[in-house]
Amino acid sequence: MTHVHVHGGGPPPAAQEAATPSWRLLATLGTAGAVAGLLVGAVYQLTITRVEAHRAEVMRGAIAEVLQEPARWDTLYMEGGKLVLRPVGNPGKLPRVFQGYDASDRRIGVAVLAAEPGFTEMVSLIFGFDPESGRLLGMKVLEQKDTPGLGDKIQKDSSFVNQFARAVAPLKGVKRRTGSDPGDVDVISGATISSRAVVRIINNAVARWRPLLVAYHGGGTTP
Amino acid sequence: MTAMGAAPVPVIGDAPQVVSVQRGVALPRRPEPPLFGDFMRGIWKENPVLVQMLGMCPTMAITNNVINSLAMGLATMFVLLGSEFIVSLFRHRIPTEVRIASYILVTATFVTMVDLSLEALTPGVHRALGAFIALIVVNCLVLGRQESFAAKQPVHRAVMDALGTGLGFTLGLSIMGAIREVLGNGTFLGVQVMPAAWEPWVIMVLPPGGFLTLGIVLLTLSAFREMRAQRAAVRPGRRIA
Amino acid sequence: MLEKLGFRHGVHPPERKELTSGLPIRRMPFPGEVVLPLRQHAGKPAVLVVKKGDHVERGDPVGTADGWMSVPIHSSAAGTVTGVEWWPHIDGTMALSVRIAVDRYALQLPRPRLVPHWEGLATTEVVKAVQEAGVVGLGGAAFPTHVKLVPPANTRIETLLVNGAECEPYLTSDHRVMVEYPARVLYGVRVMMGALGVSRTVIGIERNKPDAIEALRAAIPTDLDVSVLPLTVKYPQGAEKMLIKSVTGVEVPSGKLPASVGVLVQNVGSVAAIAEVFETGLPLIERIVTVSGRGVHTPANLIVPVGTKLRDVIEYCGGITEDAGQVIVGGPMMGLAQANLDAPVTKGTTGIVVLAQSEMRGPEVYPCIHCGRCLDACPVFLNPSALGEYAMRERYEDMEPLHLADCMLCGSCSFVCPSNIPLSQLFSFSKAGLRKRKAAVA
Amino acid sequence: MTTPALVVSASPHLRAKDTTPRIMWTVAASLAPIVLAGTWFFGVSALLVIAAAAAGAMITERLLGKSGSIWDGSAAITGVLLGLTLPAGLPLWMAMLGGAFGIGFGKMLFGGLGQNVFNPALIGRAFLQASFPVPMTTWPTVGDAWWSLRGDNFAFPFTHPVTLDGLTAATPLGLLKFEGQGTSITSLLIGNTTGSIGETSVVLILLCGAWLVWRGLMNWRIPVAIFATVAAVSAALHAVRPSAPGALFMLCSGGLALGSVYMATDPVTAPVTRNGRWIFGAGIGVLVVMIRVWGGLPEGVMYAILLMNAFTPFINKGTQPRVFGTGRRAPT
Amino acid sequence: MGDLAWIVISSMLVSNFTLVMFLGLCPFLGVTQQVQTAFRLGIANTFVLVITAMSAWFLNRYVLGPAPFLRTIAFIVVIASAVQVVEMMIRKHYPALFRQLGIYLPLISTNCAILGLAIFQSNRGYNLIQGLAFALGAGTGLTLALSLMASIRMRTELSTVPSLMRGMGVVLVIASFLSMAFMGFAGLGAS
Amino acid sequence: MVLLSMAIIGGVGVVFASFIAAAYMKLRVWEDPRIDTVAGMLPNANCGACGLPGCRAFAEQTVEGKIKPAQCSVINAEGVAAIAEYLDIDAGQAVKRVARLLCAGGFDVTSRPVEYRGLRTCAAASSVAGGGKGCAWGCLGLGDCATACEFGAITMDDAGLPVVEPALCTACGDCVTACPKDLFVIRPLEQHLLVQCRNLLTGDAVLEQCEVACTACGKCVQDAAPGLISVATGVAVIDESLLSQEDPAAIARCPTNAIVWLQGAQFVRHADASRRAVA
Ligand SMILES: Cc1cc2nc3c(=O)[nH]c(=O)nc-3n(C[C@H](O)[C@H](O)[C@H](O)COP(=O)(O)O)c2cc1C
Ligand SMILES: Cc1cc2nc3c(=O)[nH]c(=O)nc-3n(C[C@H](O)[C@H](O)[C@H](O)COP(=O)(O)O)c2cc1C
Ligand SMILES: Cc1cc2nc3c(=O)[nH]c(=O)nc-3n(C[C@H](O)[C@H](O)[C@H](O)COP(=O)(O)O)c2cc1C
Ligand SMILES: Cc1cc2nc3c(=O)[nH]c(=O)nc-3n(C[C@H](O)[C@H](O)[C@H](O)CO)c2cc1C
Ligand code: SF4
Ligand code: SF4
Ligand code: SF4
Ligand code: SF4
Ligand code: FES
Repeated sequence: MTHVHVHGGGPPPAAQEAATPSWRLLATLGTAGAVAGLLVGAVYQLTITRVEAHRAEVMRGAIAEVLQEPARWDTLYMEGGKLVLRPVGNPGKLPRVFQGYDASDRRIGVAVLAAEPGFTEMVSLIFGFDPESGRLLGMKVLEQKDTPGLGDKIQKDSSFVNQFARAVAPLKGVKRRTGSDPGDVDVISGATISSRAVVRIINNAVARWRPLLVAYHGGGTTP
Repeated sequence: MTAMGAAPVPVIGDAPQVVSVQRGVALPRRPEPPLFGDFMRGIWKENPVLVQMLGMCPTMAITNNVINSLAMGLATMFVLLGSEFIVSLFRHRIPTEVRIASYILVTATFVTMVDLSLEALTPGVHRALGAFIALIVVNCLVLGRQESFAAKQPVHRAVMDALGTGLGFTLGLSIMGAIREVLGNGTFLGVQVMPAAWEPWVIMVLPPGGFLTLGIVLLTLSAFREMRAQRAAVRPGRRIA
Repeated sequence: MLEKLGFRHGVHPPERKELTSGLPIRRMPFPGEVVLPLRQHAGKPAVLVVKKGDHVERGDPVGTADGWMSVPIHSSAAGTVTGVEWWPHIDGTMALSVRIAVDRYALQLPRPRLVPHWEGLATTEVVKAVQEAGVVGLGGAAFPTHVKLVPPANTRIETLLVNGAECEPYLTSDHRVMVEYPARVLYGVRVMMGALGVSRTVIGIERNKPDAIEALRAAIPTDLDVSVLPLTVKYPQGAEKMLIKSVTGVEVPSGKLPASVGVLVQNVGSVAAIAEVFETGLPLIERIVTVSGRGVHTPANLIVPVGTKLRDVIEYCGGITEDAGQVIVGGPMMGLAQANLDAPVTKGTTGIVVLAQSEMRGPEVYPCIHCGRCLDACPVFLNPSALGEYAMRERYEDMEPLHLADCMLCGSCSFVCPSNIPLSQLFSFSKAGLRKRKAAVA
Repeated sequence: MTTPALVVSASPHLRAKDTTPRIMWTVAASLAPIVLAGTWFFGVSALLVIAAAAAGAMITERLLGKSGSIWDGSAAITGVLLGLTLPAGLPLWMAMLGGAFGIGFGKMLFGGLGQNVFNPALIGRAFLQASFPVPMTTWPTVGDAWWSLRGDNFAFPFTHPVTLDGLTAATPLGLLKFEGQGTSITSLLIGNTTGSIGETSVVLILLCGAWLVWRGLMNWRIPVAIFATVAAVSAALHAVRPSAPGALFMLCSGGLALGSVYMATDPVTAPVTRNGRWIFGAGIGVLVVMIRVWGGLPEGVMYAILLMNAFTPFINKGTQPRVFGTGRRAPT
Repeated sequence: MGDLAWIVISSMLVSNFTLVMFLGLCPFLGVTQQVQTAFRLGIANTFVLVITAMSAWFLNRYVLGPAPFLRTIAFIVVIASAVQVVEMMIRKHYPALFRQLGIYLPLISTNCAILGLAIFQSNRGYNLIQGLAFALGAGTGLTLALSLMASIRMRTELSTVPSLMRGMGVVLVIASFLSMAFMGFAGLGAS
Repeated sequence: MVLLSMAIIGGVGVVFASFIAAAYMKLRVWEDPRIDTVAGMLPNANCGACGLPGCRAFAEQTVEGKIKPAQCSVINAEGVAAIAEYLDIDAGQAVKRVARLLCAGGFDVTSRPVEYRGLRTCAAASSVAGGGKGCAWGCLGLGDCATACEFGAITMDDAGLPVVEPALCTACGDCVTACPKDLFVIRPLEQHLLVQCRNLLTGDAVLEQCEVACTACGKCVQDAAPGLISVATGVAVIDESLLSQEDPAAIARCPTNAIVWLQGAQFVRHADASRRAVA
């Protein structure tokens, strides 16, 4: 199978070759590992700022888009079954939403991250909505692997995406919207399934977060 | 055979050495090939994609456009270069028992470095290539070259080999990428090259299209080779009266 | 017996027996020369006992049995040995043969001989008499009959099955024997039953021969347990294993002999030949041959001296027609096409069929379309489609686990194959190829 | 006597009447009523699409096949069947490309007649479906006069077709899956429902199939197995969850009839053994219900058949007949 | 439970590792001449996938918390070493099993499917049970794809195609058709 | 961060190195690594011409010194030298043997009285009335042997006879098995005398079938060393035990060129040429 190169074949081992002493194995892998760690760690240090900046920028852009350009936002964490602004534990692992405010510091809505299966793989998206009225503010698909040319229209087809800036949850995906039900969303023909997946993801997320948000605002104070 | 030591690298495809064996010309003891030969071999005669069929996963997965193909090709080339260099440099120091583990460690280090750098420099491309950057570690091509070449050759030859193989890989990926992007999207490097009314062949950017494209490329190549061989010699075989 | 009588699968080729089924058996005059191959039977060829220039009487041995699995060959006519030569054989090879110039003025009476009275003989002596008379199976395979009369150790024959199926198209020699010599057949049955010590005999006859069924039924003696069983008209009803399945409902295990299920199958012609041994004392030197087919002018059922060249037989039947394309020895399903009409009639020759060009299979072969018809035709339930694909690529080793050995080359599969694939031909040389490869490895 | 020019060949020297080309052309001819019905429902467009697919298939067979292989009739079946699985409004260039792909890659690459693993017509269709998903799921309505054209048959090769939205409709299965609407069984049986050209009149397809079975040219086990499994599985599902479609609707809708009768029975790509054919049919039945009920796509007959085609070599090995005189099956 | 079922179905059929996700293609194209070999390879692969799922979960949970960027390195070194040790164990204690499966282990200890599984599993934050379901589904899917490919190749071996068509080109076209057929599973369980 | 990652990867490395080390100590199964190397240097044709079940078995025996590298009949001289050098052993010697055809009856010199219709392979044709060739022993010319030869050593010439290229023939014997007429034999390349006929007919009878058949006239018997050749069976047979006495004179008077004096390949423009080469 492998192309054996005869050159450099080395002298034939006389008999059963003595095993390499174990300290050499340990030393080799240990040193190699340490050097590798050094290199990777260094590169990580060098790149991390840019990477994080970029990630933050992407997230910022997405939140800004789906909340229709808020002036600022807070991050709310879910801890112990309710939303808090400042969690007790490590915030890194807690689910979160982003509460947006306009220039005059009025709440304009929350941005929520959600992911569920689409046509083939997970579709993850972010959308903004007003917890009180249930009205959507915007939606952006962050990641999807559905068929290019079909399913990826949920990300690229602006007439589809724009519907999520006015519809009112709970949503319903329909073909060729006729009535004026505020929950109706026109699905993309040829990508009904992906479109409906978006609708379903949003509905589920709204159902999950809305009571929490209402409770938070009802009980908490608005600065 | 050490347990993992001789992890056989599956050499598949119409491996040319089989043919030479069949003709009884067994393993010629070549004279040291010139450095240039080390370089050229990987580009055409032993092209990883088109001839040796190694590193098939990225070849299929990320070649739905040219940019990704180029990026993946170059990233792999960098990893090859770095790891062949290191492996060749330390080839007498690494105990056989941990040979593969060490090789992998070296490769993984370079891959992670590339991964991080790509993410910092071109986040878009990094996103498109997704997990397949990390998967360069297990690209059979890299391990194969380390095992069968770098582990036995001096540094300067290993470097030339890495460059040639890397370039060959990039070439193969780009050919696939070009075909798939032009037919499947009507664009080349993102620029529309087909007329506006062109109906894209979506299949080309889907999984079946990956297999199909390489299949067609290989069939074309072997048809070409067949034609040349036929012209060159009267083939032995059955004469149907 | 709860199981349905009959065997599964099989095919229905056109019968075309009407050409000769009504024609009485006639004796063909002696030809100018007879050629007697020393190899006419399964087993070892006979050992030559004459030399050039010898004079032989009709019925004199020209070769003697070479051991148990062999029988002697007798001259079928009085004349002079003109040579012992390699001569074309009906199986397409060359065989060492004794050429005898027939004495044109001889009376062709056999030498007077002792007719053994079988009832006084021990079984071994009956067997010896049968072997010395050179009797072999006349159903086609020419297996030495005396061997069958001695069942293998620890098996017991309970039923004698007389094979009057004659399922091959065109052939009517067995049919005519049953219609014209029912008493002789039953005398043969009596001898065999005595020698084997069996109490029951079944004569299986396809339903398309009602006159034969009638004739035999009428002739059955009261003191013997003999019955005549009409069988479905279906090819290969006459094949040993199929016949046994049809009559007894039992499948002979793969790779085993009929004796393992207590049955012995003998063709009606062979039974009649045994009878003749004990009636006239004559060895097997002539046999009944159907000459038929659209390519021959006057079809006939003939008594032909063994060793008569095909050319002479056909010529006696008016010669072949303009559009004749193929001369086949045996029936059209399993018979062998002849390249050289100098080949002689042997003991196993059941018929000579001359096909017109219009009846022949076309040469065009299509690839297997996996229609499955061959699977539904194969009486031993093989998968000829798969076997054929392996055979085409000469992968004989892969055919063994698919039971290549069980194929009896009946040709049912080739008959039905819409793609005209010569499946049974493939299997016949695959068997040979496999044997050879195994020998080469060993 | 002069020796004539004799021919020697292997026994048996006789053969049965049916030949491969004869089988193929009879099957092709039996498709005529279905083609005509398609034309009646979808206008000449249907005829044009079928002709284009057949032309694509036959030209490719002529170019790549052994000389004369076009006359064995199998390419004609492939072309016509492919045409029958397409929407009537499809651009002709696509239909032709599908035929060419099906024969070129689906058949000739494997060595031509008899050697292909996948059903060439369905390979052609799967290729088109994956390449041009929107035109391939744009179904023209039934009902216009038979001489009218649908869709954009004459789109210039390799360009977008122009679709007029008002003249399209959803198939019964699409309606059910995406809209939750049913369709009457009578319409399904008669065939005046939207869909691909040949997936309309169930009754006609069954009649044509029955004729072929009666002539002994088609295997009946496969369609029977498919129908039985689909009916059983969907009835069971319906019983458990009444919102799932009932057995009758499942049987009469979509390409099940055409697929079971004409495509699953393609002898080349179906198992050769009797038991294998039952298993093959049952597998298709289960997959069809699975894809239709739980899958993303409204219809799964094509994929079910292709998947079972892939399993065919396996099934063949696993279902070797029991050899005469042996208690058990031959091992693979 | 429904969640686990979806993970299994999805990784086995909908997102079949080989035919849809393009992972582990080298063995898929290289070691599918014989059904038996392919099947055994698939089983061995599944076995390694299970080891991988466990190792990845362990590393994510206990080692890599502070430095997730070390995933690739840590995964691959641990998986490779673990497989090597397991291989030696099997070789010593179950020589019969080794002859059937073990010889494939070095071949696959470092293929894309293995590392791919570890990475996807981490990206999706699967817990141990989910990870194991993922590994089993993916392994079954791989075995299925390998065996199907091998059985089809064994059939095409018998065909009388011109020599031009005997190379890897045809194998890739078959792979393409298989992949097309698997598109039928798209969206399974999602709607 | 850098230190942390050094610690993690270094730690992982050390931990698993110790696993591997421990495993090696407990579990190692030793096998001479040279076997692998030698197996890699062999042609891996697995033809069996060496008499062993395959190339790996040959490698094992070579390393153990039971067999010499040169006894592989496929590998070329360079390969033999390479293995010998690698193992530092003697390369050994092997008598070069090749396949020889015992028939010279091409289409041009034989009769074909009837047409054979069917599969174009020798195996198939020979199962039907001898394949339609006049001579029942002779070569059918449908090339089963050429197909069987994995080394491409056999080409069918214009007369429909298989020509073996000695340089490519490895004496594997596949053609011997493949030929349904048993026309191939494996002979030392340096055996020059060969009777290219197996037809047992004699005299004029054989000439009707083939112009180059052995008529068993016995002239070669007289011209050769006593006992070397005999024609008792109807065809000339060479006694291989007396081969040291072979001499080109034996073929001088053969009326049909059935016996030839070979140097290299057979059928070098047919018998005349080899005769000329001798003269
Ligand atoms: C190759 C292929 C890819 C597909 N990809 C998607 C997809 O990404 N998203 C989707 O919703 N449907 C996809 N579909 C499903 C079909 O287009 C489906 O018919 C459609 O979603 C529903 O049709 P309609 O919207 O025209 O009623 C795909 C179908 C095929 C054949
Ligand atoms: C090797 C061999 C041994 C046989 N031995 C016996 C035997 O001992 N007893 C017997 O009754 N038949 C024996 N037979 C005969 C067969 O059962 C069968 O009758 C004979 O082969 C003719 O079969 P056919 O004409 O169906 O082809 C033997 C056959 C063969 C080939
Ligand atoms: C396919 C096939 C068909 C046969 N048909 C007949 C037949 O029709 N009549 C017959 O007597 N023997 C037939 N035989 C031969 C029988 O199998 C069996 O050998 C014979 O009856 C034994 O009797 P025998 O030894 O007297 O010939 C056939 C054999 C085969 C393989
Ligand atoms: C009953 C029957 C059904 C057939 N069905 C198909 C089919 O669905 N698709 C197709 O391409 N060819 C079909 N054919 C034709 C032929 O078998 C097919 O082209 C082969 O797959 C070509 O090798 C059919 C033939 C018959 C006899
Ligand atoms: S020839 Fe053999 S395979 Fe064909 S039907 Fe007869 S027994 Fe079966
Ligand atoms: S009958 Fe002929 S075409 Fe049909 S399956 Fe059998 S071999 Fe194939
Ligand atoms: S030597 Fe034998 S195998 Fe070769 S062509 Fe002649 S008959 Fe055929
Ligand atoms: S098949 Fe015959 S000619 Fe070819 S290498 Fe083997 S022995 Fe020589
Ligand atoms: S398995 Fe080889 S690159 Fe993925």
